[in-house]
Amino acid sequence: MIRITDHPFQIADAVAEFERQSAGAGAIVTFSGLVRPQSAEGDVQTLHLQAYSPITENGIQQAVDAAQEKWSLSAVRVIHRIGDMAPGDPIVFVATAAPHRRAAFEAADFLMDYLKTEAIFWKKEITASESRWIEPRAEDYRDRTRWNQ
Amino acid sequence: MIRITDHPFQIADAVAEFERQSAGAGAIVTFSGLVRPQSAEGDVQTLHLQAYSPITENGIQQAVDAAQEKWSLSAVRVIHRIGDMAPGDPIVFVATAAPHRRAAFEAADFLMDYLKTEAIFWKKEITASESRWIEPRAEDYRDRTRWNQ
Amino acid sequence: MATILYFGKLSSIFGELSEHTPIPVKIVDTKSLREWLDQSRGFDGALLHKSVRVAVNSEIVDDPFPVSDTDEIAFMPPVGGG
Amino acid sequence: MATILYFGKLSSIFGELSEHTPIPVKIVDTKSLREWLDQSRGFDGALLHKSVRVAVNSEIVDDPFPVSDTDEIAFMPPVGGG
Repeated sequence: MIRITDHPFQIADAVAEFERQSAGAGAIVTFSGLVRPQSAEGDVQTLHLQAYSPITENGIQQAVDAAQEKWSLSAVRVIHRIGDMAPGDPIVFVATAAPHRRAAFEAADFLMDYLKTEAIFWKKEITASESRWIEPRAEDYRDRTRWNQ
Repeated sequence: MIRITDHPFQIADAVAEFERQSAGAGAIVTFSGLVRPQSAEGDVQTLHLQAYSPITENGIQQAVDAAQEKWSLSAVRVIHRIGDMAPGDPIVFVATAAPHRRAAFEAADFLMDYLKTEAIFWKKEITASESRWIEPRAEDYRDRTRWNQ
Repeated sequence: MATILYFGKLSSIFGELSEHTPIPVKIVDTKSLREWLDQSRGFDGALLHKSVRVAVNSEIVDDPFPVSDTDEIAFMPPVGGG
Repeated sequence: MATILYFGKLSSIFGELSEHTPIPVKIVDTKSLREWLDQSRGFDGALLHKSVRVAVNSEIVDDPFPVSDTDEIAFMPPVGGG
């Protein structure tokens, strides 16, 4: 259900696999996050991610458990890259399947907020001029607090 | 950008095609709606959809235009089936690509609300015991009003 | 000859999605067309229901809207969610 | 020998993701370990920052937490969003 991998993956393959797992669902939502070609610092050459197993996986599993408690979901999938990535490469894939669309949308959105702010990943962005470790943006924290009520 | 078709389509193919169109985006959200095997009336054998071209396409295009005005989107795709479908068949596919994930999530959600309540489609559900034209649920109208502020 | 389209449950009642028919001279607008078709095609009031919208040549219009014998006229019951 | 892991910017400062090192006898908890590693590895205060969390054998703990020479100890700066 959760996979952290230093190998590239294809979004279409992940979708095809998830579709097979979620037979009978009325609604499937997928989110794919890709390495952006530009950052505030210029053209991105490489994005490097570190995770700490099994703490990273355990944290994501808790978020998946929370989502499954909050919404009626028939399947959930999280794939997250670590290691070196180039612009356009998928970093993260989240898929949710549910009988109805609202649950699928909200659960995918919730999981992405977790992955963007609390998940245990360290990110280094490498441009032509510098190499910089990224910290969460205020915007990401704000999105995350939406689920606290 | 908008396709209404009486031919079956594969979600994974639609995703792969959309990914190629949305090169450079940081976030891709897809929604897939599938024929549910059960309804309130029993096991679904066939779902039959009618559209009225070009009114159906024009209405969807207006919703896509509204989404592009409201959010910063780099690509949008809508595929909708008409004709006869079996349980598990994709009915609708909506994909949005954007620099940031909130825009991609909200625009996909908005378009699905339009497609579920206002889009010009007539749906007939055929079970072992009956054949019934479906009207929108109160829930769908409620979701739709979220965007009126 | 005008083309008349019946969608959704209207297509089930009529048994076809469309028909080509000459419009009688006395029928000059969508209101009188509805009444004539409802009676002559056995819709038994289904075509007169307020929720059934009408389009003339792919434009949704309000009753009464002028129609002529070369128009495409569509009768559209409420669209289906779910 | 203990295993020490340095994540994020700490791995850049140290130059490696990890090291295997005997822990001096006087180091009995995460607080004194931080101070000793910060000085001896040239972290120049980076390891002492409050935002750097510590994990012992894959469990996040609060300073001071007992450590021994067979533990895996990880130093984790704030995680990266975006």
